[in-house]
Amino acid sequence: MKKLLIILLLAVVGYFLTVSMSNIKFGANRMGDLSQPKTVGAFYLSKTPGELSVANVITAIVVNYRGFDTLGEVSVLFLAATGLGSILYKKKKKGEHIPTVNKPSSALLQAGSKLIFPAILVLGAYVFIHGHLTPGGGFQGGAIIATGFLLMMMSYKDFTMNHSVITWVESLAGITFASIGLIGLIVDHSFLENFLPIGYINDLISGGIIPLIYVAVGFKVAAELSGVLDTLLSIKEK
Amino acid sequence: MVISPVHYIAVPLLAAFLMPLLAKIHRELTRIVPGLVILYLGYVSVVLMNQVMAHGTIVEVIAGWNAPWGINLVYSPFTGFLASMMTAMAFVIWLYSYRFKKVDSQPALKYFILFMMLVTGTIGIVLTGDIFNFFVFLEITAISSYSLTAFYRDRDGAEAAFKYLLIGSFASAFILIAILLLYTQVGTLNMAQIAVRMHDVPTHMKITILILFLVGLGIEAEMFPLNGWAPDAYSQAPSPVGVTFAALVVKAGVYGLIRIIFTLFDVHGAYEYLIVMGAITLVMAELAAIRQKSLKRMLAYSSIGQMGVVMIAFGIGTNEAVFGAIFLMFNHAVIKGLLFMSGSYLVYNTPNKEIQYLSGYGMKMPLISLFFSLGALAIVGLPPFAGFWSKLYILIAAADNQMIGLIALILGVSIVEIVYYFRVVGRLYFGKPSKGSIMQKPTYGGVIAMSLLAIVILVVGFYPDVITPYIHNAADALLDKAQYIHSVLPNADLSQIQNLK
Amino acid sequence: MDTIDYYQIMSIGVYGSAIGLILIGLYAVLMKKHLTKIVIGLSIIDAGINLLFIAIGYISNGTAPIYSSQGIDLVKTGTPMVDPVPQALVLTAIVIGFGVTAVALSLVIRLYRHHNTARIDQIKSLKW
Amino acid sequence: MLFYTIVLIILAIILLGVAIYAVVQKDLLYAVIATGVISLILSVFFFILQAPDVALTEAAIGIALTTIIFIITIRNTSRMEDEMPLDHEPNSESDNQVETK
Amino acid sequence: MNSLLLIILILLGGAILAYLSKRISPMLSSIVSFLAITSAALVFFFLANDQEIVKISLGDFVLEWGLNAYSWIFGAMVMVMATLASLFSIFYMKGKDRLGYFNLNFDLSVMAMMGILFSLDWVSFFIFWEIMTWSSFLIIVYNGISEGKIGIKYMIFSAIGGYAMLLALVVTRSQIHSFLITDLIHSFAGFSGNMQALLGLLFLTAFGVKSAVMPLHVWAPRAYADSPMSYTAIFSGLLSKMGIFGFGIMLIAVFSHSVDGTIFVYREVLAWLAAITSVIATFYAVIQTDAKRLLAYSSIAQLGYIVMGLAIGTKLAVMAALFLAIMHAIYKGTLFMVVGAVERQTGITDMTRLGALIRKMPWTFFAALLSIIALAGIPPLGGFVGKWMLYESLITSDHYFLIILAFLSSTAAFLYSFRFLFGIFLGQEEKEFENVKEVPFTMVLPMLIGSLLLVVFGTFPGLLFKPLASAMSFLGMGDVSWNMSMLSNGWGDHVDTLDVINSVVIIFVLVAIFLGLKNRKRTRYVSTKDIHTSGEIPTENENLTYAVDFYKPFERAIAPVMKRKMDFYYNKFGEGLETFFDFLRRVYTGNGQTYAFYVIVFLVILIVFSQQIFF
Repeated sequence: MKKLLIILLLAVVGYFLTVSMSNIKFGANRMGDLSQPKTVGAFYLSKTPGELSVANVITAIVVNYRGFDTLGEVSVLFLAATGLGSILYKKKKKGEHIPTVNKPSSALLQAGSKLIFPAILVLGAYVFIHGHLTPGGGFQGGAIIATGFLLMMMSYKDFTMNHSVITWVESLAGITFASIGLIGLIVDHSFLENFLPIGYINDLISGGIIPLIYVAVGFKVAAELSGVLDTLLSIKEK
Repeated sequence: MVISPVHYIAVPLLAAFLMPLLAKIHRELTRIVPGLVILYLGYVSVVLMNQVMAHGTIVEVIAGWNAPWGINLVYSPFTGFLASMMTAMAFVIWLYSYRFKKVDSQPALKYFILFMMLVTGTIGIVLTGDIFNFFVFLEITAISSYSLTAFYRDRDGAEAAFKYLLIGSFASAFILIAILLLYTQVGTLNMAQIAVRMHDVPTHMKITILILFLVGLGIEAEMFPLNGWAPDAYSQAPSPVGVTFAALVVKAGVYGLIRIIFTLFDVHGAYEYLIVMGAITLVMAELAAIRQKSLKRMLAYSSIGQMGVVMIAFGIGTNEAVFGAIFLMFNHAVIKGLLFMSGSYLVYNTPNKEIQYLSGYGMKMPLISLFFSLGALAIVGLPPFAGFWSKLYILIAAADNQMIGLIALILGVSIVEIVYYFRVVGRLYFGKPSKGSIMQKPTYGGVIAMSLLAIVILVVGFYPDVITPYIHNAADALLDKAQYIHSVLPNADLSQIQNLK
Repeated sequence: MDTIDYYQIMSIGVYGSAIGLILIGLYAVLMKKHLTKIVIGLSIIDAGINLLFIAIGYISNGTAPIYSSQGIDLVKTGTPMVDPVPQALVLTAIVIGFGVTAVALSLVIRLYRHHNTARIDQIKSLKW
Repeated sequence: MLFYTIVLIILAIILLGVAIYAVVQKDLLYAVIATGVISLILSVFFFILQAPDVALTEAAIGIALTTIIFIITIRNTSRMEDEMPLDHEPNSESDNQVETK
Repeated sequence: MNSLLLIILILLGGAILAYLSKRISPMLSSIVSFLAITSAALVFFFLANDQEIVKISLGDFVLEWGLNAYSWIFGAMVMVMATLASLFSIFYMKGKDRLGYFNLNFDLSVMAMMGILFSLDWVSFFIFWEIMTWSSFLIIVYNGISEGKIGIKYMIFSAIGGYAMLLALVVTRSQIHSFLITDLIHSFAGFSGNMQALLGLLFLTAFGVKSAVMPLHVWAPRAYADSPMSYTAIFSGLLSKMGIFGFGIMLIAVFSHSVDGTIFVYREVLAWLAAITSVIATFYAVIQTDAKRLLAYSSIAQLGYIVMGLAIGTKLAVMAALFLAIMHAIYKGTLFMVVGAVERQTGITDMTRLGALIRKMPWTFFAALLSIIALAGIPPLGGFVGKWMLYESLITSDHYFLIILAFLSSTAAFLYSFRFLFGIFLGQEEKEFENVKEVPFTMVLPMLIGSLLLVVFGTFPGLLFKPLASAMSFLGMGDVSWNMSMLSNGWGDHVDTLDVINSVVIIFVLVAIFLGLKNRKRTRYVSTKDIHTSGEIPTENENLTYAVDFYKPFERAIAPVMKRKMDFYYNKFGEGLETFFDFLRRVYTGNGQTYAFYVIVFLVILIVFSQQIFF
């Protein structure tokens, strides 16, 4: 009975969404003329190569035009890690180590992950360092690095994340991000203002503060995600 | 460094990132630093409010991209007033939670980080001039609220937090869809630009988007059928967090709602919707409050009910009504803050925080009981306390609009409110003291915090003019849509803008 | 063979699956009793919304908004790029969604510890 | 174009099928894997829709991390959806509980 | 400094000082409170005049205070009685807990009353009205009887009244864009009929609550009886008069500008309600065994007379009502002080257990006697004059049924007057009370001053007629002819009250002498248990004195009327509401999914009705 009612309700919601989406033509160009931008999308596409020298427009948006969102986003992740820590907080006895996995993994997996781990780290670093040139960036790279650590945690019973290091990396990366913003405020009167020379497009060193911020974001995301995983994995099993 | 609105966001964020390191230096720093940061924000508020009162709205551009291309913060008399109010309340709450015993037995570092980010999130919601940035700050607020609700890690805290999270996720989903649809229609995320282009949007799309916003933000603003999470979250969160919900978070939700209705959209019926839903919220919440056993839950319902009055007043939409509404928001923050703070000390050691155990606490905890009674007198709008003036303004505005039935409703519900508040006050002073109840001595910070709020209640009650000039400016700023758009987008074409009220 | 047909079919596929995901997620949240299932539902809703975002930013024949070294002139040549803004927003939304999911799951663990059940209809001790 | 369209339609059907499977499946582990599959298909979608950045993010976060935290949760709670409430008292976790007296 | 502002500030400062000085000594707190009220009274009588206007700009409102002939009378009454009560309070409250709290609220009440009287605009009127409400609430619950249920009842009714007033005044403002009372008076006639009816109803409700008119009276008996007696002296005597004050403004000044039918109906209905109130309350007073309750019901009955007079609205009736109002303030204040004195010395107020205190507390008895005589309306004292005028005005305005009711309740009033006097002061002596002594001088003094005032005003009602006449002419009600001891009635006759009074006094004295001589020798003191029981030996615990079931036959006679108290219906209504509220509460007892379900349902409702709601 309740099922029927809910399906009925959802049918209405679905109809509503379908009707509203049917007004939005798929694949239509809503951005308008790029030379005289009326929409933000067009503006970003037309201005990015010239004014920021960043090849990846999305990176330009995420880090520069809407860098403030990204700062918020990084804080959300930071908050999630903190909140997770506080919700699952448990006083640990000194020196107590809670194994992340019960049974030791197979030797093959252990050896394999040991091999692949540095490669993952390098991949992650590559992704966020080249965030302004190619697809990818701080979030993706950070997530990839966290996956690497996850792999280690899963395969080695005794693998522990060094909490102190995580905290340091996390904090320093966050501080870097916020400080770069504040320097912009001091130097150019606008928070997160791009105060460095922008260089030439498609160079590794181009885009002013954008790569810097993305690297900071990468470290921060990596540290936070690893922290989250570590917190979750070290819950004492029932 | 020039003082600018972005300090409200950047400085607490910087401090939050710094705090894990500071904790390694000295544990006490984690408790002190948030206070210093909020104190600094208070200074920023004073400076900026003076500027705003003298020269009008400040628009701060982020990353050097002028509106509508980049994100901007709008520090108008209205948003500035709310931000300053939130900062002040945050400082009081910080004082209250400093060395708050129950919080202190938990990881204080995490508590203060979450608390500071909660404050930042709410202030960000109010200040931002970008709709997606609004969403991001909403999420910051939401995640820190969820975590703080479950901060005690007891059974009911987790339950309340999960309910909040479930409904809160709905809210973010709806708001996201609304932003998405809005973007397809206007091709921008800047609120002023959206307001300018709104008249080109077909009406049915407007309504569709508006509905999604109304449901999403209604959840944050605790509108009636959407507020099931609120009583649980208020009552199970640590007391300082309960205060924060009442004083900051719900204000941010209401702000979002009225910003959408007043500035972004020009749809007929939205104001009437606010009135009707506000009235329903008011009635449902206050009537549910009267049967509550738990003090904090009762306060939570009362808080929801007051938000209903705020919505009604905004829905009336005349300058006087908006003035009353903003005044009530201020009063509610202060008074409900005092009630939550004193109330939670009263029920500190009682089983299930129930009212029936409070008999005779007036003798045992005279100061706290006095604060509670003062709050109770003020919140039901008895003169000469702060709550009276806002109520009077709202009623006058309603009467000028010939809404006599509505006034009767508000007043009728106020009687209910009087009943349940005075029941508690009567019990506090005149019940026979129960044996063996252990009193909790409040911290010095707590006493100072409560005294500050009590003084504000008395001062505003006896001499409302200390606050009314700011509120008048705020009301004017909120209602003057063209002025808002002009200050953000100086070159915008204002001819098409409709002001429905 | 005009391309319009393809886009219409694609639009049904993309919009349909996005709305479908949202509805399926909502169904899970509203009907399923297990807490983890509810969180799964929430993340499915999120996925649907993200897809919807990307879908509205798509432009027929568009390319990814990344300028290759020789492609700076693309602005003039007229090969359109897809709208980058929704993509940037989705990037943010995904990360936020992850944060919410993580907090939700930690609450699930907490609730399970306390109630020894993960059925949402058993967890309702807050009434008064 | 035709190729992409066909792929997309097929994927859409699979996507919805997997989503329904994720919802109706009683074994949560399978359901969680199914959510991972949803993320996987989504990232292909994103790729087709010219959003490589998002595809990468969805791949890293949606497929790997979200799935893993779900699995950890299941490890710490119950694996089957229709588990009935147990008879014995909920465990009190006295060391964690806030003092109420 | 403006003397009106000064009065308010003295009282406010006194309140705060009294609260703070409790830390030093509880007694000091009471003394501070007394001094504050006394000095305010001095300022009021010697400095205040009707030229002074206070204007305070607050928010967007201008609060205006001033004094006029009408408010001066009430002000004088408040100041005199409050001074007496606070003097009485010093020793009455000695040794009780939380005196700082008590005195704070005591002074605040007095301040609020003065503020109401000074108010020239509705905002300040309402502010002080509500201060009066909550400060009196805080005192009602002070004794802690039945855990504040009475307080809640009082608060509910006060809130109904207060909010009716608030509604009325915001509606008034939306009509005339002014909060001044005089503006309402002048423009009321110009309102539409519906508006007049609405405003009239709201204002009458507001004042009806405070003056305990029938359907709104249920809070009063217990509230009066359960407060500390030194406060009840002003609670029953003065606070209720604020309702009368408001009724005066509405019924005389405001309504007289309207000749509309609705208002006429209101007057009649109000007069009837008031008459019924006085009859029923009198009946209840008769069957009470507790002296406090008896006086409380008697207060309600007397207020009924006063409201009746105002509602009739002829010159004589208004004069009678105002005169009675002042008299009531004095004698009821004195009587409550008497009960307070008895309570303090014996610890009880149950008339079936008390008795024969006449020898122990002669001065108290004296004050009680004079007040009771005034209350019952027996000629020598003030009550008589008022009642006489009231009856005459009822006759001249053709309210024959009302006069029957008035006579009925007046007659029944004799019953409870006698019972009060007898139950406490006469009868057989109890062992229990052997060591009872007279109360201290500071408690006797206010009682005696009260009695003295009664004698003076009873003998020379003209003393009061002068200010009353000017008050009435201020309210726009022509001149009333009066003389120092002469009343002119509607038929042009003159009645010399002095003659009436002299003759009654002579008779009274003669009877007293006669009785004294007759009984002098035969006086014999017996114990309570020394009674004839027709062979049955009473057990120790049985109380067989005839103070028990004093008016049994009467009770039986009026039983049908008393069967259901008004309380009963209110309680049933309240229970029904609570059930309903409990049902509403269940909306919020779901699990998380329930709330999610609400959200979706709400969304669907909005979707379905979107075209109707938004356009």
